[in-house]
Amino acid sequence: AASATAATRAVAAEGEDAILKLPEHTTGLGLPVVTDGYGKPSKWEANLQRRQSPGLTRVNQASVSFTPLQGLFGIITPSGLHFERHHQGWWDIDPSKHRLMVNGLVKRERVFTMDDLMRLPSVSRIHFIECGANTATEWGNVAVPTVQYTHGMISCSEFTGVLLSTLLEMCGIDKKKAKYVLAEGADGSSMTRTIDIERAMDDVIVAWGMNGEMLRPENGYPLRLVVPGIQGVSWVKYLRRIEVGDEKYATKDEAVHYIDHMPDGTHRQYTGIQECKSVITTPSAGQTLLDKGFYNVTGLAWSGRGAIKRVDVSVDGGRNWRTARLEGPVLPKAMTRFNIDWVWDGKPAILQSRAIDSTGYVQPKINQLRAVRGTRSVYHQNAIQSWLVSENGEVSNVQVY
Amino acid sequence: AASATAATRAVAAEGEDAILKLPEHTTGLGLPVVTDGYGKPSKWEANLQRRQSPGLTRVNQASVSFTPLQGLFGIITPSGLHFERHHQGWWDIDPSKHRLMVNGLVKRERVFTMDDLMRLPSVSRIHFIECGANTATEWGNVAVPTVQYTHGMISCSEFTGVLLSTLLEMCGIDKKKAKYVLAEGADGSSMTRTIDIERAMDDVIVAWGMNGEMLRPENGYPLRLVVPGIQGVSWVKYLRRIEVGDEKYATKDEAVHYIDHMPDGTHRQYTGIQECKSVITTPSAGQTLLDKGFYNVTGLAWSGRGAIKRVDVSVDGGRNWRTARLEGPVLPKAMTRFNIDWVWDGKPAILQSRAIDSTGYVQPKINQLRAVRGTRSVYHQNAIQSWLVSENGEVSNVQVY
Amino acid sequence: QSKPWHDIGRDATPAEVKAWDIDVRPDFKGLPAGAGSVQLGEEVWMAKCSSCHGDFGESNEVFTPIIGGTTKKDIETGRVAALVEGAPSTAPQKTTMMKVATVSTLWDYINRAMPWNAPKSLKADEVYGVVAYLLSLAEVVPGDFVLSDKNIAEVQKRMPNRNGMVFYEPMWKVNGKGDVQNVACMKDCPTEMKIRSSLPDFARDAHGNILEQNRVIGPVRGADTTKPAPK
Amino acid sequence: QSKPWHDIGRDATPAEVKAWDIDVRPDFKGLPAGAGSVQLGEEVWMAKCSSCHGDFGESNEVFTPIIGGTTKKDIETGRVAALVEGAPSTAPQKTTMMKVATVSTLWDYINRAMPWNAPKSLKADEVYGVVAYLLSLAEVVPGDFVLSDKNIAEVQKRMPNRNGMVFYEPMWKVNGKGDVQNVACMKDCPTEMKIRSSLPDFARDAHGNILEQNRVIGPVRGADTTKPAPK
Ligand code: HEC
Ligand code: HEC
Ligand SMILES: [Ca+2]
Ligand SMILES: [Ca+2]
Ligand SMILES: [Ca+2]
Ligand SMILES: [Ca+2]
Ligand SMILES: [Ca+2]
Ligand SMILES: [Ca+2]
Ligand SMILES: [Co+2]
Ligand SMILES: [Co+2]
Repeated sequence: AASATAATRAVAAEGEDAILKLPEHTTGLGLPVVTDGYGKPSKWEANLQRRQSPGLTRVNQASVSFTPLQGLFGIITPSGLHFERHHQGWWDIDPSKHRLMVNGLVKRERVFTMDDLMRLPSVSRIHFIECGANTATEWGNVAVPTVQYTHGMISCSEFTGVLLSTLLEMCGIDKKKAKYVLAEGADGSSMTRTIDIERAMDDVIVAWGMNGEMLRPENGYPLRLVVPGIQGVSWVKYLRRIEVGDEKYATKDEAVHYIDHMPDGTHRQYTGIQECKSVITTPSAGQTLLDKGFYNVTGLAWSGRGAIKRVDVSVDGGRNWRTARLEGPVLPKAMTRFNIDWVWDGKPAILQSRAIDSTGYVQPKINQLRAVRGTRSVYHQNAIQSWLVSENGEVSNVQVY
Repeated sequence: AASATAATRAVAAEGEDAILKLPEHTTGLGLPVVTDGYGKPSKWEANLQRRQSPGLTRVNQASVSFTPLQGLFGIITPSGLHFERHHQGWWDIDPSKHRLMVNGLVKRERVFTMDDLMRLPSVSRIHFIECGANTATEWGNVAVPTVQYTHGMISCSEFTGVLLSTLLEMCGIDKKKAKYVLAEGADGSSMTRTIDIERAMDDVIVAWGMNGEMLRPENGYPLRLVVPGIQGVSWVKYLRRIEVGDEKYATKDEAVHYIDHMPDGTHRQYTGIQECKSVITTPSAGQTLLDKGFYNVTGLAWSGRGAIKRVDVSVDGGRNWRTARLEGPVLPKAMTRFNIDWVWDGKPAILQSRAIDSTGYVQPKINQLRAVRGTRSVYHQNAIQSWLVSENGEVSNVQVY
Repeated sequence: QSKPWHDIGRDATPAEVKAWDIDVRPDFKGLPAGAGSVQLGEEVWMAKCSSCHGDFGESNEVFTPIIGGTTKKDIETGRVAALVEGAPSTAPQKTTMMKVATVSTLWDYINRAMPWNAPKSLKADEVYGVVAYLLSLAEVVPGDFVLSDKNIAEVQKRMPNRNGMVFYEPMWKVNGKGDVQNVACMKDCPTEMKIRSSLPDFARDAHGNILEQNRVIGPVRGADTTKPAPK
Repeated sequence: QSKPWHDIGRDATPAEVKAWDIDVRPDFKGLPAGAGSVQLGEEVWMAKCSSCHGDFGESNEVFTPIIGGTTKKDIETGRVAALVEGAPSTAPQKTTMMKVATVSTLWDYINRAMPWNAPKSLKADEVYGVVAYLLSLAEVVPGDFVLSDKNIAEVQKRMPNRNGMVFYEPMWKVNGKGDVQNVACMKDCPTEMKIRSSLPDFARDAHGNILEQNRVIGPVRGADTTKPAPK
């Protein structure tokens, strides 16, 4: 790394070749417009890919790929790098044949085509989606090498669709009896998840748009449920059906997975909220600082209960904290980018970030989380993350509290 | 179109095959994660491409491609569909060899690598970029068939970079003498544009990030100037140099192009502001309504002078107006999505939108614009756009005032 | 006061609702009539399931094990004792049967999603059968049992972890309050500042060379994890 | 009070600034010393420019014409008369020479960007030459002229459109006020509601079939522009 710096900075007395010898792109003619009718990233960016975590799952169609948070900016996740979680593989469904059915405790059980849905009054909102199992590997000891694998099951996008409440009202929901809705996907797993009726009538979106275009196939094209603040598994992809009911459904992914293993051996069911959390993305584990001196320490914060109010950063393992700058927009149930100045003196340092949301909730330390929930849980690990900067500039994943 | 509706809705007494015969994706196993380490849109979305306007330019490296606004949602433009404007072609520059020089009226003339720049305090902000020539074809008579070609030289993204003011302060700008900066690109055209010092010290960004990842090559990878509210040509791509000076530079693109031809034969120079403007994107020209009845009329509004305060929509050619719903976030110098209910009765209708910005400025009618500026201008056409809905449901581009 | 978009869409036909409304709730609403013996289940299992899950649901190859870790005692108490912190473990890892409290969940899930590569291909009786087979492996039902819509509620009363679930509302409601409290201490905060855990050596390159997973420019580079970690 | 990031980056060397600081301003700051005759310019032009711009800068093939539309009278007044609304046009379209007010602009641009496929390949004297050649085509300088850094300010005084530019500050300053005012009338607003202009028939399919430029689903479809427009 030191040599990389040296290389990019080597300056003869006269000056650098990179300046003195005009590059080809300064003295030639470039490529035409519409070389790509749909463009793609620079070839120099190929290192930033979504990736699997080896050994985490046994088959690739019931697996996860992680977003490379270590190299991202701002709050919008490029759709090409949106994390993936499939239970029975992904599909590129013919949208003209896709249907949404609403059934159950409604006056009229209805069927909607995509044409129908896209005629309805729509909303566009920026929200994060985080897998309930994000950071699961770190419940016990440190297990994985970078923020891509510790925190990369999160993305944030602008979603467009019709409010679920609009559809339920159209179908004549039985306001007395209706207590829950079940959302069901059209893929092989036909993923089902229970959502309480207050939430369903609040800010849940039946979405077709993501970051200005249609959802990507990996993310549920042509239709997915957006359940702001709730773990990703409830954001049912390839959404085909909404049933209005009066009991919770205890589906496989709310009876065998996405349940929290407590020290007394019980499991908490239906714990969908993604509580307030944050992580420093640069510098983060697996990265090497090029030099001593100034760095802009940057990261992401989010809360399933509302907006981010404040983010504090420590460079001494949590002994002392300074409040970071929040980049706008700061939106409810959306990622918020924070930045803070730091001068690295070349000595070991431990970086941490701690988010506070609009309810006043303060992101906990891992020992505080364990004191309540034990160490056998998989889901909902929202502890403060620590990164150790070693003397040689390499950053690594550690637990400090 | 009527037949398309019929086809997607044909229901036998029993029900639709699309529901009764479970599709392959409901009864089979899909594709694995990381099929694409960097994902792409559904194959069903291939119609939405950036496209050239035939006859507009003579060579493809000094040309334009237009964003398909007719099919986009929300405010974020997918980076793959960001409009293109090249003067001497585009390049995929090796970022480790790219340099930014600051020279002129500064204490220290400086050189920055990308490594240097990306260590500095950064900001992330959502802004629109509109080519000064957007909607140029419509100064006189109606000329092009769809909103992609009338208004498609606009995009809106989240940009990340260091404020230009930070760099200028670091170099020790001569606060007394400095009146302007010149921004210069590294491509063959080495595009140069003058920016006044108040603006340079305000919200101009030396940006590397766009929508969470690095800029795309077509948009200036690895570095471009972001000049919020100002026409795209000033957002110099492949940015290699900032010179601080005390006179305007009258570069080719501020002395021969991007000048406003007034009726008295003079040209206004340095008219960079993209004034308040809006357009309905769905339904818009070249689209056909599937049926009578309800539609969500949706579009985009923006202003180079601040935030959008209000958007009104008329369906009777400007005789009567109703105020549309603004989707959040409503940000300064960013696109704002508006939506409004409309029931089409099957009779001819003329749709218009009219934006009002935070300064109180009301988007003008084309005749008002012409009364001041004549008809020979190319740039800065921000008039109210009219779409005619004919009885057969087809929408077309018309001028009505 | 219906909205102008009220009639967009169309009514679903009864056959359509039937085709898609396949969910089965804990109260067995949605469960179709039918029956399947352990023996039928074993046949289906060996033909369509065991290749992935193992003959006895024990395989960890394609997915974590389904069967194992539950005891006769658990069937009595309705609590899987091995789940308690510090309890002696009876299985190498948590199995499906150790966790699942509701037999409806098994029925619903197998019916909608299994076999993994041919979901929704089983007949109702076959689903009853494989559920019976799995329950027999866990000794919840005897080897000659015939599971049906008539007796499934009785079987529910023997599920080893039927009393193992709690509903914790604050993590379900958006306006709930978190169960873990931290305070925003700013100065001289309580921490031992010692490294409690760090990345094990074998994990350094288990995800490939991190150098190649970071940008080639910027304030940092990816660490070359083909070389040893900093001491 | 310098910021902790103050010293990131490095000083530029004089040679580096020289290599990149190529801009030439209207006051000729930045203009290198040198000279080129119309004749030298013609040679360079024929070798390196005419293939795209035509022998006399008149070609409309690769870019709009550079030369044409200016008169002796314009050189006297410094205003190109043909630009005034309603004036008899002297060229098929606006040329570069009709618009450009500052000779520095031509020098700077040709030096930085032309020839299009080999920008920055001309020597300073060659740039002086081709600028002289273009000016001679526009009769701004005689055929035996030698343009140099010494006399270029004099030549500026003969540019046909040198007085044709105005600076309109409200469109340059973010806090300026627009020159066109509308009011937000809401009811019975003044409009004739008649169609003043619509898409010409030949333009209907000039951008291809619009059907194929719209999504295959949604509230609308693309119009099939292989068929005639609605009456
Ligand atoms: C080709 C491989 C394969 C076959 C065949 C297969 N399964 Fe599965 N099974 C899986 C995978 C993979 C999962 C996990 C899916 C997920 O991640 O949601 C699974 C999950 C399950 C589960 C839920 C376990 C849990 O804890 O989540 C049950 C129960 C199950 N299978 C039963 C069956 C039955 C019964 C059959 C046959 C009728 C069967 N499986 C056939 C691969 C298979
Ligand atoms: C291979 C084609 C090609 C060659 C050779 C070429 N040009 Fe050009 N020239 C162009 C194009 C294309 C443009 C427009 C570039 C743009 O859009 O910014 C242009 C623009 C210009 C302009 C600006 C015109 C305006 O109104 O913007 C001038 C002046 C010019 N060229 C002069 C020259 C000179 C002098 C040479 C030779 C030394 C030359 N050109 C060689 C293609 C060419
Ligand atoms: Ca998930
Ligand atoms: Ca432009
Ligand atoms: Ca049901
Ligand atoms: Ca290893
Ligand atoms: Ca200069
Ligand atoms: Ca034609
Ligand atoms: Co899951
Ligand atoms: Co231009």
